[in-house]
Amino acid sequence: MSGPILETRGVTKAFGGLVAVDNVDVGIEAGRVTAVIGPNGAGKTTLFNLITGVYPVSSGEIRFDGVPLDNMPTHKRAALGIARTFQNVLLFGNMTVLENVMSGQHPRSRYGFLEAALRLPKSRREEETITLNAIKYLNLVGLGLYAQRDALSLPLGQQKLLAIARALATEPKLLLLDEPGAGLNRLEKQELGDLIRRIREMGITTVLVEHDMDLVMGIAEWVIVLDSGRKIAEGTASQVQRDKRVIAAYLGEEVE
Amino acid sequence: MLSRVRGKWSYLAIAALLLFLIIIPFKWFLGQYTVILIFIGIHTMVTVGLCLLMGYTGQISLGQAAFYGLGAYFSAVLTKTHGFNPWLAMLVAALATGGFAYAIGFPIFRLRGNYLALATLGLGIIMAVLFRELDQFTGGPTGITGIPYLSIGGFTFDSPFRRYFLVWFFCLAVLLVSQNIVRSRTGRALRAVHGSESAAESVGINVAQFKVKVFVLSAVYASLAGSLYAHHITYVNPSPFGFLFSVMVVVMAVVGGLASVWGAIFGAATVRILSDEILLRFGEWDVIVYGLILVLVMVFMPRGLFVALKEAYERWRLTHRQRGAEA
Amino acid sequence: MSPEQFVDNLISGVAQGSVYALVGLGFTIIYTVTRIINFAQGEFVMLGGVFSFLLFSSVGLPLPLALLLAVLAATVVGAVLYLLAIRPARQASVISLIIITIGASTFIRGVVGQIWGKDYMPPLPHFSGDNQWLWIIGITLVVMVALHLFFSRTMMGKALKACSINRQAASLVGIDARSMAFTSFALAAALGAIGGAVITPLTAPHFRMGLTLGLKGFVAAAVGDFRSQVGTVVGGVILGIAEAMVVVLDWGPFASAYKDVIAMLVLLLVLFFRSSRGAAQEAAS
Amino acid sequence: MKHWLSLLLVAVLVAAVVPVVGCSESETIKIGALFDVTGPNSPLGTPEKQVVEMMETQINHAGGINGVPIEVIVYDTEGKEDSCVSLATRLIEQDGVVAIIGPSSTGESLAVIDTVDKAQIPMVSCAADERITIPVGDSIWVFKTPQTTYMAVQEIYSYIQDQGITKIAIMTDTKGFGAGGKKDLEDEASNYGLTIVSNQSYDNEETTNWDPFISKIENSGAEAVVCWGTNPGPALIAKALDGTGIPFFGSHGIANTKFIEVAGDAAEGVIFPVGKMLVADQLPDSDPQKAVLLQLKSDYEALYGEGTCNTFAGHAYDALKMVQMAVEEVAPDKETLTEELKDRKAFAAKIRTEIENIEGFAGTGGVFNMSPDDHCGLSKGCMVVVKIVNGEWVWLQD
Repeated sequence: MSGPILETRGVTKAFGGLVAVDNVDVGIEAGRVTAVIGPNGAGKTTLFNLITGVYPVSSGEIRFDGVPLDNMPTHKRAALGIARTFQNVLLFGNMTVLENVMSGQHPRSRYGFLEAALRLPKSRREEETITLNAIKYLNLVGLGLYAQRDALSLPLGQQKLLAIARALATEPKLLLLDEPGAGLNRLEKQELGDLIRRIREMGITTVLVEHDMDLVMGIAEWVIVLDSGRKIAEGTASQVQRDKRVIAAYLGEEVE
Repeated sequence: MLSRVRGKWSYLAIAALLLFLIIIPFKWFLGQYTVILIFIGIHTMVTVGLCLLMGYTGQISLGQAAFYGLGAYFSAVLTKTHGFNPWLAMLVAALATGGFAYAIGFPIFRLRGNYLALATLGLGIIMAVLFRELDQFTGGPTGITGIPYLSIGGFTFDSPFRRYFLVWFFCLAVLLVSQNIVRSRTGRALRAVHGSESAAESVGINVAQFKVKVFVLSAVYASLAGSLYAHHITYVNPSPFGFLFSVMVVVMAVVGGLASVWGAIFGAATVRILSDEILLRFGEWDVIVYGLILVLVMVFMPRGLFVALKEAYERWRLTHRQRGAEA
Repeated sequence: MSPEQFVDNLISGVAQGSVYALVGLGFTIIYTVTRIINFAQGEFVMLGGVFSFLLFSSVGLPLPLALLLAVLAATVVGAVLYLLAIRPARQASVISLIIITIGASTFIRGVVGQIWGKDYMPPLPHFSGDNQWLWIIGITLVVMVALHLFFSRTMMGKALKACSINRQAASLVGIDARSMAFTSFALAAALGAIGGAVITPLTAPHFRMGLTLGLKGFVAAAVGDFRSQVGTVVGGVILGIAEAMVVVLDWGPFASAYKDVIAMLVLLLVLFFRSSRGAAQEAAS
Repeated sequence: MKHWLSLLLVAVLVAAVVPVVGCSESETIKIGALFDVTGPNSPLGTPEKQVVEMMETQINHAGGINGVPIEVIVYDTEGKEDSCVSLATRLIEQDGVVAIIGPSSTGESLAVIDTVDKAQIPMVSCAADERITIPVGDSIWVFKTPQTTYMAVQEIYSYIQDQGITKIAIMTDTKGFGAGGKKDLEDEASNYGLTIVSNQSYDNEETTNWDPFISKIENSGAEAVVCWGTNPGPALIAKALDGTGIPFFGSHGIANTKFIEVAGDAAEGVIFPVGKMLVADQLPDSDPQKAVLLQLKSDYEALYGEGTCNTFAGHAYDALKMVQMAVEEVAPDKETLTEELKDRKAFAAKIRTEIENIEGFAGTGGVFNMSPDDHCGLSKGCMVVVKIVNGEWVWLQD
């Protein structure tokens, strides 16, 4: 363990009068799988959006790898090594499965308009690397066979895996998964759990927002609990489960 | 996926097209159709730019006429009034138009969807008025006459026959460049922007920058086309660069099939040939029949001619193979 | 310029803007229900103007009846346009449908030019006295109130509104999206034709008049993002006032020739303002 | 079913591109015509097209030119410069015309000059701007028939000066015709002791709200308004001016019954410069144009209706007539004509020379005296000033 790869200090996000994230301090240990849980509307996805720079923070600071992120735009954060998936998947519907993953290699390749337009050797070399890497990540999530299918022709479970492959293709240090298990059946969830472990073995720090407690308990080494925008507890899975505030927050809420 | 027609096939297609284009002027087409083909080439260049912008990146523009006109007017003014070498003027025109597109690109692409459509429309309208009103530069509504021809060494492009090769050289260059871009990292980034802007950002694509870049590229294409227009007609006036041209380019792009670079030729050719050839036989009814055909094409081939033809061919090949297997 | 003149010109600008707004509302209604930007909207305006003239002058009907029938006729054309050109194109994407409306617009314009001539027709008489501008503002207000009542009080209006908010949800509760699309085209045609009919006493109707009025209506609707009826009306009126004021205030020697540039710039400013506010609101929701 | 339709469409496209094999070499004199029949200038292009069609029938009824029928091939340019150029090429290369009449507008005419110049086919434009034929050196192949804006400005200015008016407001269309007028109106005003106190431009197709323009004029202290444009702008301006008491002077762009119809009562008393067509019946019998004007008027109106004949039809009439006269001059009998038709290029060149030699031709626009230095051939005096009285044009003789 080499200390936190991501730290938030007093991060707050207010939309008009509504405070979605309220003075949250978290530290994500490098190399660990961390889960962020909490009832609906707790501010989990908003926290992700703040980390990835979709919204600017209202106050507070986010540091990644020791670098303050401030107002850095999303695409630069991706280049630094923050990747994510989305609750509603958001694949590129106008591309094949392989192309989706290839676009994930964007920040890890350099050639631009001019090299592309003239098909300079640099572009061909890079394109080869991009393709090989993309196939590697596709095989990692087990979709190698579907490389040439249209992305949206896959069933939901595989779409979610594809989204993870696309995120992995950016070669991140930190991977944020937003409800990766939602809508999957038991078997698929098991496979997802295995995949997340494999990703951990690759040395990538993973943070997931998840409602499925079995999944969380199975893979998360650290759990952070949010409620109404505030961090109410954190610890190992078993510590959190016993926490009174957590139980109170979940009372009346659906517990899967 | 059209852009993924694999290499061999598309190069075969390019070769066939080249052959076709070279043979055309020598066969019965000599003289008769060169001018129409010149305009098809010029309009294809503008349309390809819009295909990249609309079909690949998903950003609408109703103002391409502005860039087309800027190219034409820069070439006209620089060569006629300031005695520039036409090639230099063309280069300056493309750079200036591209620079202009870059400058307005960032504010314009803060807008999306309908607002973007309106802003580009406004751009087109404003430029059209400026072409007309800045008469100390542009010659006002009557424009600028006597623009020189392009020439290389002692060879002057002073006949339609010669200009035909010139225009199609540029047109094919633009098509090839576009095709290369579409199949590259950049092309994927553009389509990613179309697919989902949030997801594109999340994989490190600078969405705003790519939108502006492709906008600039489309402006440069249009500017080159405009310069060629000016040196072809040797005269510019405001009316070819108005709103109706912008709409026509959109029609060409959609008729050809938005998400295909080569469809642009089909689109430009269809619209041009319809209005300058086929519809002549209908006399005064030409515009009525044009409207009717446009409606029918879109009702029966909503994804454009290029896709419809490709699908028809594939269906034919499929049935053909089945029959072959049965025999 | 005397204050009276200034006020007169302001009124004329508002009235001119009301016409843009009426045309723009047609765009908005079709857009909200079908996501189609109907480039044939201008032709409904033209039909309203040309039919009013023909029914009044050539057929000799009394003016109110001529206007009413002209609007009805244009409405029928709008409905037929939907049935013959839009409805059959089931697989078409929105952009293809937009091109269909461009084709239909060319077709309608061509037919009218061919049948009733390509030259300008004389303006209709003013509805009464010399205050057509007031008539225009009045009629626009009445139409807007009627629209409001239609959308809030009638079954069909509510269904349309539901359809424009969420089509899938609307179809789940049994609203037929197709018949709503049909209604939206008819309604848009009626609005455009009213715009064309009320402006006819001040202009010379002819087969190409829909091009520019349609464009202005488009601009008005775009200010409302093709969704907001209030935004559309505001956009239209701003455009009308801006056009009048450019001429009145006369900034520099070329002001009148630059009318469109300045009107457009004013609108773009409104747009950038709206969109930056819109982005903030979007983030908040 | 659907792919059949696509194939069908492609077949149509291909069929259209592949030229008809073995064009019949029938003996006709082919003359091309380019008019804007459906575009923004369709009110001009339509009578132009109609008059040449009428003349084609007339000439062929009378046995053609020296026994050889003529064929006038008319294409609709839709007012588009690029279409105009490709249609001109089509006329020259595919249809094999020996001369071209039109186009209707200044922009199209200037755009097509390079094409006819390179192909060496004479063209007689029906558009007004001086730049089409001045300087002649730009292309010796281009002629034009309408009176120039400059002549019209001179006529109306000298009339206004005679009325003792010194302060005028000018209103000009932003398009070519109006812009040409604006320039000449500005340049010439001081020569006639006139001061322009208000100078506004309007978009003809777009403007419906004229009130702000009128307010400006009222406040400028102008004693008269000079409006340069084609319908409907001037008519609507005259209507809007009605009641302010400021007199309205127009241009030859309003020389048709449409103006009177659209302006209604406001047309009364409107004064404008125009070719003699409108007042043909008021001309003295000694006027060389009288006969030709009355003839055209009665022929045209018999075919297309009372009051339809206007100066635009006249421009096309003059153009075709000149080509006809030149052909007759080149080939005075059928044998020479048949011989000439074998070498089209040479024939076209001779026709050009003969058009340039036309002298004393009394057309509808005036008496044409072409020369190598003057490809318009009209001089001052071909225009008159008329006033609208009781919905009729009345010649205001000096």
